[in-house]
Amino acid sequence: MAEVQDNSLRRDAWRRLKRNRAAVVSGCILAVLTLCCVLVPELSRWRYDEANLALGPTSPSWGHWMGTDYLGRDLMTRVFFGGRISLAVGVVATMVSFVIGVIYGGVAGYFGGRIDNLMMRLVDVMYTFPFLILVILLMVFFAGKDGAPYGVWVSVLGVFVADPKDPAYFPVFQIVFVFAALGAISWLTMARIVRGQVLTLREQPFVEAARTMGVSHTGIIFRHLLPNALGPIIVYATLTVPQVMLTEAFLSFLGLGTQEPLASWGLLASGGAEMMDIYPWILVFPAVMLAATLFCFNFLGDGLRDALDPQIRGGQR
Amino acid sequence: MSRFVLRRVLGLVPTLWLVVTLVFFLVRLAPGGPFDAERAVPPEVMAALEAKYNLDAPLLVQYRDFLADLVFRADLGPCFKYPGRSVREIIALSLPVSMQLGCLAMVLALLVGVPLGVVGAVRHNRAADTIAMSVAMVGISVPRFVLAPILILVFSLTLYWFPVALWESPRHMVLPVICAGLPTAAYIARLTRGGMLEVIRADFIRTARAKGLSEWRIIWRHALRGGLLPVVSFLGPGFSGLLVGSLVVETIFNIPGMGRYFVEAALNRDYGLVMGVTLVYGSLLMVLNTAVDLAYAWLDPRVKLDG
Amino acid sequence: MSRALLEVKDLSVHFPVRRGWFEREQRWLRAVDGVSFTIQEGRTLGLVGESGCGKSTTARAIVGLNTPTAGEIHFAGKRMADLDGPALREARRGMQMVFQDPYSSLDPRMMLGDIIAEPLRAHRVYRSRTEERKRVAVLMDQVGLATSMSGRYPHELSGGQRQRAGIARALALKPRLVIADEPVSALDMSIRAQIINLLGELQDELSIAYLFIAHDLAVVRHTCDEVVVMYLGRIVERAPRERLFTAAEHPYTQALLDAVLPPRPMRDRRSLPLLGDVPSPVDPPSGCAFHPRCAHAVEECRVETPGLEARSHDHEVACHLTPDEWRGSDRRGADA
Amino acid sequence: MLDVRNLKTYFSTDEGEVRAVDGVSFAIARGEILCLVGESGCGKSVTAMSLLGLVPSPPGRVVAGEVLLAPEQEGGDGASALDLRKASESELRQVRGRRIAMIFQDPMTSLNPYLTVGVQLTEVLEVHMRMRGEPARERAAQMLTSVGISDAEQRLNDYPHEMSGGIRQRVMIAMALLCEPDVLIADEPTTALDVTIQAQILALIRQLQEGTGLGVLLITHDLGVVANMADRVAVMYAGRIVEQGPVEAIFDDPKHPYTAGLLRSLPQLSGPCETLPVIPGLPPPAGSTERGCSFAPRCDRVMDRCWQQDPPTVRWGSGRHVVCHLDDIATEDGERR
Repeated sequence: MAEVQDNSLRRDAWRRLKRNRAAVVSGCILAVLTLCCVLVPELSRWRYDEANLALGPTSPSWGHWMGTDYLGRDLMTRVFFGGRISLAVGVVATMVSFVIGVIYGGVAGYFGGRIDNLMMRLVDVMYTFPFLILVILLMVFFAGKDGAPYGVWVSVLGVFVADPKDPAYFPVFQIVFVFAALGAISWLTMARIVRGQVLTLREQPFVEAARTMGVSHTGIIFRHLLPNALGPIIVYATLTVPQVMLTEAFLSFLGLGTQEPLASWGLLASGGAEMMDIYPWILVFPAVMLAATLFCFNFLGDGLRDALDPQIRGGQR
Repeated sequence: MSRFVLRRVLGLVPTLWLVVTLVFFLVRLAPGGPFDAERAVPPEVMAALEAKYNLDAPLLVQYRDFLADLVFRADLGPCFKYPGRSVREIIALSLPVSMQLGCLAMVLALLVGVPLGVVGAVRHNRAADTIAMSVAMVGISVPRFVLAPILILVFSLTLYWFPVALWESPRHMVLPVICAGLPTAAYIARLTRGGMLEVIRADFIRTARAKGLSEWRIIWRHALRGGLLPVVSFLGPGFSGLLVGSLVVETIFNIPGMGRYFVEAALNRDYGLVMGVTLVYGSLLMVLNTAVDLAYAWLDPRVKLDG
Repeated sequence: MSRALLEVKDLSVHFPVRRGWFEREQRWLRAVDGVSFTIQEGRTLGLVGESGCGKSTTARAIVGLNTPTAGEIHFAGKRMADLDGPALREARRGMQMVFQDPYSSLDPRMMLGDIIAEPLRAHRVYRSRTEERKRVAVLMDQVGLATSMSGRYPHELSGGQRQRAGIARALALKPRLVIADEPVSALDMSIRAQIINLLGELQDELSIAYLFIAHDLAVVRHTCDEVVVMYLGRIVERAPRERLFTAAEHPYTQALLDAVLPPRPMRDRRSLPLLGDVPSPVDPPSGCAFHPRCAHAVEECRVETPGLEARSHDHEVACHLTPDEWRGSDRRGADA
Repeated sequence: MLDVRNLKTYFSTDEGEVRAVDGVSFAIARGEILCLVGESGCGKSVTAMSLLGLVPSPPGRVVAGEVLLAPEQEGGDGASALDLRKASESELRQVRGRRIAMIFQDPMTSLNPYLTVGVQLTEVLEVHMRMRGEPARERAAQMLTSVGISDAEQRLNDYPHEMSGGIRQRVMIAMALLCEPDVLIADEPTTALDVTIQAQILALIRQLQEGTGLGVLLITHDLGVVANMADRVAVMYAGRIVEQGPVEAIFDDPKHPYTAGLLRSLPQLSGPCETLPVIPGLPPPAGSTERGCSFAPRCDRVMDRCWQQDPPTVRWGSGRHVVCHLDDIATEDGERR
């Protein structure tokens, strides 16, 4: 007798999202891009770091579809390899910020009062930190080659790599750290949003109704608060992804993020920007990839917001 | 209102103290020291340097001396990287340039972003909206370090309209300001559109229509005030972000602003400079946030100032 | 019949209104101020007043959404303040609430079947899903909802259907007392009568007691056995239904009765509408809180707060004057 | 004064076209109060918005009908009535607020929270009367006083949130009457207010209307309001007017089963108070009935032909008409008056 008419909000939103052409196209492009990032570097004839100094920079041709860079490396392989890092940074950092933000903001909002006040004051203070200095300091602190924390870092990551002491892994560690650092910064806004959501929802009559019925705290949080708060949170998360990717590009430009011979779109673009008047393709391809991805995430976020907008939901009113 | 400002100013002190303290210890706990980058220095020279700069003292003593200097003499100490210049001097020279760039960029961002957002909201889901928002998305999606070379290539190297770099005459300022302002403009356009869309659906807009006001007047007098609230709350972090974010612009256009010290200071463990930048950024942000709250209360009379 | 199911004694709910950070001055919003009444098993008590008179706060205090500042609430012979943990949960099972806005009081992301089953799940009434579904089906049937609707979301229902769902949910735990906070004021006219009748039928069938909160006296007359009129957090009159509607003794009650527009054309109405607004409960007027709006106020009303006194064995009024005294004079009528 | 003929407003939605207003006709004479009664979703608010061209345009559109507004000078030099449906946007703006004013249900959200009451009042004068500055403020204050607001001069500097609901609705009324309009459209003006405040506001509207010869279209769902305010009543159901006539006739002798059912189901202050007679079922969304009478599913006197044929309109001389199949209505034809 339950699922007579399964017309859940999720499906509702999904249906509306599917009608949003911009969002659907964006989603498809993102899927294709992700697939390319996974496959191209594997299937390519060239490795991303395989230099050919004799060849040097060449414009796009049948052999190298996107041309080669100043070290004669195949640009297409590098671009899609860079996509792996850029996308991963975006997704992982967003997940970090999501986890911290939802827990922190949820706790502050749900308990309210003094706890909320204290926790939000802390967020305010952290906002006042100059974030660049924070990132750099944290980065040196944790990813610096000497210093005690590095040892801990190595032993944690040592589980995943053959020899953590191998200097070749160092840039990888640094990228992993960039993930964490960016996530650790963007959770602030996420926490504020979650708290705001929980605070307003907590006063909603349907939550009060649940309380008068004797529903437990966990029941209220998991059956009422979270499902209702998740919409705006997910939307904000989709918008965090491009933000984080841009910040990674910015850090790479400063030489703080991804380092050669590894690649990310930000790093490739900032490298290409230096000589764009002579070898424009070195800039154009990664920049277009980066811009297109950000574009798609933005459209997807917009589409999600519209799909989950209660004013559009249902036909009443 | 004066009480609100007073309370905010009083609140500034403990917050800044907390931030400064955290950064103070963090930067000293970080591996490496201010003189590591130099050529290998004999130990006795190193010791002399450390003694000169009070770096051999216990950490807490250093902290006490630092605070005392800061509070009683507003002195942030010497800058290690540029011997002979004090941190105060460096900031005093570079901050005005950055502020100039930041203010101009913000003005540009508002002038471009707000109208774009209004158009998007008023012509919701029509061609003009799509175009306005696509432009905004491009603005958000193109990093400044890509935008800057393109601008230089087109306007300096091809058209010869503006100089390639430096910060001297108004003509020098055009490209950097555009480069710093446009991405912010794009962001403001999206915020304006979102805020305006909310307001335009409100009942009181219907009332305004029923009063026989012109569409232009409805938007200008009735909708914009509420529609701009999201933009106003973005201005605090946005403005200070512009100051830091123009680091890219400052580097590419070779502008002697403060942005680069954010990176340099931290990378070189230039303790004094790190503290200086932190202080400037932190107080700027807090002052701006206070200003934003005031502006918010001015725009929305329902908001009470007692946070 | 004469056993008291709910007994409210001297209930007060005050909210702190703090101004500023420096101002130490602490003021109180006296939402409810010394309210007492009882509800007998299977009977209906109406609670009437303008918005802001404290009627909803009273209801919320009874179900535990607001903490009383003072006073006691006894339910089924037990003092609520003495109970905690499982005992309190058990006691709360016996009183359920129906909310005013049937839309916002239903979780927009839950299906109707789950909404009605929620109290059953919260109290782990049934072990098996089949039993639970059977009970939900019975409940839906009782309130006149087709069981085929159990897969719908609140936004797919009409206002009347939503309120029926709210009632079904309140009935799920077989409560002895249902607190209905303006259950029909958000509904359409043709639906209003349906819900009023439904509540009546359920009472006959299940012998539930109601605390029925409303601002519309005509509605109250059709549902209640006894009526309590509140003004600015205090009770001004308490009387059995027929007595209140035929021989109200407080000028405020009379003003409320006059404000109800009879559904028949009647052009020349003699009574003047009540003037002014409800004053702020933070800063109530001196003496009788109603005196600034009362057309019959005398000097005494400005100074002294009238207590609730019995005019007959079941009729209490808080007014310095008797109806004969105030009906005769209309001091303020002229300057309207 | 205002003559509305066969007005149709459709909304395009996911489920196809919704005929929110489906051929509504009525007229308001000078100094008359016409009450448009109906339950939520029957299309009464959309009707009001359609008159002034205020229907939100992407989903909704007025597809047919005439909205004739009589020329300003009565019996003037043969100036013909203005059809608001055909009027240009600037002509419409001249009419809105100047000749037809409107007040809304929720005085909380209908006043701009960001502007002082004074600004919102004086801008009407500025736009329509070219009146600015001190004279405009004086006029606004005078208007506030006449709707019963004390110390009006000070009130002009207040923001809406600093006022109670009743005062706010008074401000709305003052704003509507500033330019001495010919017609006032009041869309549920008292629904959001307490009964005591409702009585105050209704008395005020009545008093102003009697003083100025204003024509009023009062939209409400409350039959009590209708009984106490209306000269004439139009009962709306599912996008159509099912019964129209003088208020006494409608209340004393309702012809349409819907009107009769509604009147019976009302809780009353006197008389027996047992189980209320109810109209079963739910009001349908406007315009959902393709053919036949939209009230048929809930009607206690439904006949076969109600499902198949659109009901006929039965008219009487006194401006009364009913849209129903019932024979006993038709046979009484011409007997009234």
